[in-house]
Amino acid sequence: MVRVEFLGPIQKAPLELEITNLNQLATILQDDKDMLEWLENSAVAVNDTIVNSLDIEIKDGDKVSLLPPVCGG
Amino acid sequence: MVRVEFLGPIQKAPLELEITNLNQLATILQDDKDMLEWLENSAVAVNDTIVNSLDIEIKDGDKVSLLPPVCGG
Amino acid sequence: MLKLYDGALPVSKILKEWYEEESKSNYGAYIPFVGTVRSEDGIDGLSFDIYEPILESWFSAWQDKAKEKGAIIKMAHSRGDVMLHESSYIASVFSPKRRVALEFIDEFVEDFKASAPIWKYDLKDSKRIYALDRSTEIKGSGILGVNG
Amino acid sequence: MLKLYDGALPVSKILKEWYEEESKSNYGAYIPFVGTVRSEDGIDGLSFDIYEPILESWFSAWQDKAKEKGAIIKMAHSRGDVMLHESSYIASVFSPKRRVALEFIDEFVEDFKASAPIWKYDLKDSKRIYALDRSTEIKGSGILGVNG
Repeated sequence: MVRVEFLGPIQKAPLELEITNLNQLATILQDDKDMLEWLENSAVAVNDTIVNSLDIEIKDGDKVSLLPPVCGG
Repeated sequence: MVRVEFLGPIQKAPLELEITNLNQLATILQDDKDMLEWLENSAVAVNDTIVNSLDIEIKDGDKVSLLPPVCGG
Repeated sequence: MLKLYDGALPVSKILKEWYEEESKSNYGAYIPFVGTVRSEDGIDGLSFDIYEPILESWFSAWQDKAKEKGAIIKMAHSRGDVMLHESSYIASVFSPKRRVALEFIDEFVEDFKASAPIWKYDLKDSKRIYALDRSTEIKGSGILGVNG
Repeated sequence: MLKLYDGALPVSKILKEWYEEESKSNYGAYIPFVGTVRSEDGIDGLSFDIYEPILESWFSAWQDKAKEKGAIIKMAHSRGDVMLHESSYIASVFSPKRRVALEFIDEFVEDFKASAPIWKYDLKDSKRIYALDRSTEIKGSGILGVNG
């Protein structure tokens, strides 16, 4: 299972999914209308490292995080 | 009389001179060999305002200051 | 050194501690940047969420960059609510040389604004409202979207 | 606010006082630059001469520039001897906005180095040696010289 977490202001409970890559995750999340805007403006981290492409394999036990726009300070 | 002060590391006592412009001051100071290097690297202030030219009239009671290279901080 | 606080930062205490910690380290320049909550748009304060694992790796990468220049950085940030005129953020650089310190604090603070995983909310009328319009998308955002 | 001290600056006390003085002024950014005496070339410390009338008019012109941007500056500097690892200089900017503060502290500190009428001496073997090689000619220097 892969755990998917939604950080900061995204009000969505974590998911546990059987996926092997980020393209599968994109397809699943795009089915949730409330997520469409967040998908456009959020960054993605795999095991706490930001990734810049969907061509990344995901394996059992991995953690994927969605990071919406930030504003520290 | 015009008072001429030598600031910071220039070890020279103040002068009281009868001059009416900075060209006269340059001529007088260039006669002092110990001053030649300071004249090349010092800025000049008339009544505490830095000037960029010798074409400045000086009148009785004015103060002229020589400011050698600075390093605050 | 990265330290998170619940609520407002004790600014003077932090600035003093950092100064004293490095007092014998032979740094010639110490530049703290202190961020304070301004009164604007009728807010009562701000509130912050932080995702610590990525904040720590981001900070660690900057500490490595500082080290290459013979410098170090220290940072403090608030979690939760920080009210008007209280401070939520301090970033500091210590460096042997003035130019390195002046350039580093600028680059660090700007990248902090663009990349650090911290989310800001306005506190207004007893609500906590995500400050989307003042927020910045992290580089690489949008890859899961339909246009990604 | 420009204040001169005999000997080393009480840094933490100054940073605290300035922060508290402006705590209700609604500035979002406070950036102090602290300059500390480094151990190098076998010196025991530094010593400073200051010509106050021109320092004050120079500082006043910068305060006016700050005001145009909605900011203020505060500065403290030492007169006389400051030993190793003690601090001799603090310049601070307070501004509503981060970018203004980051740019202003850089410009201010650089012009301070190039223009402020302060002379630095190394303290070494009980002598006070003018630091000519690290000093900068004020703009317009040399007009009284034979090449002027």
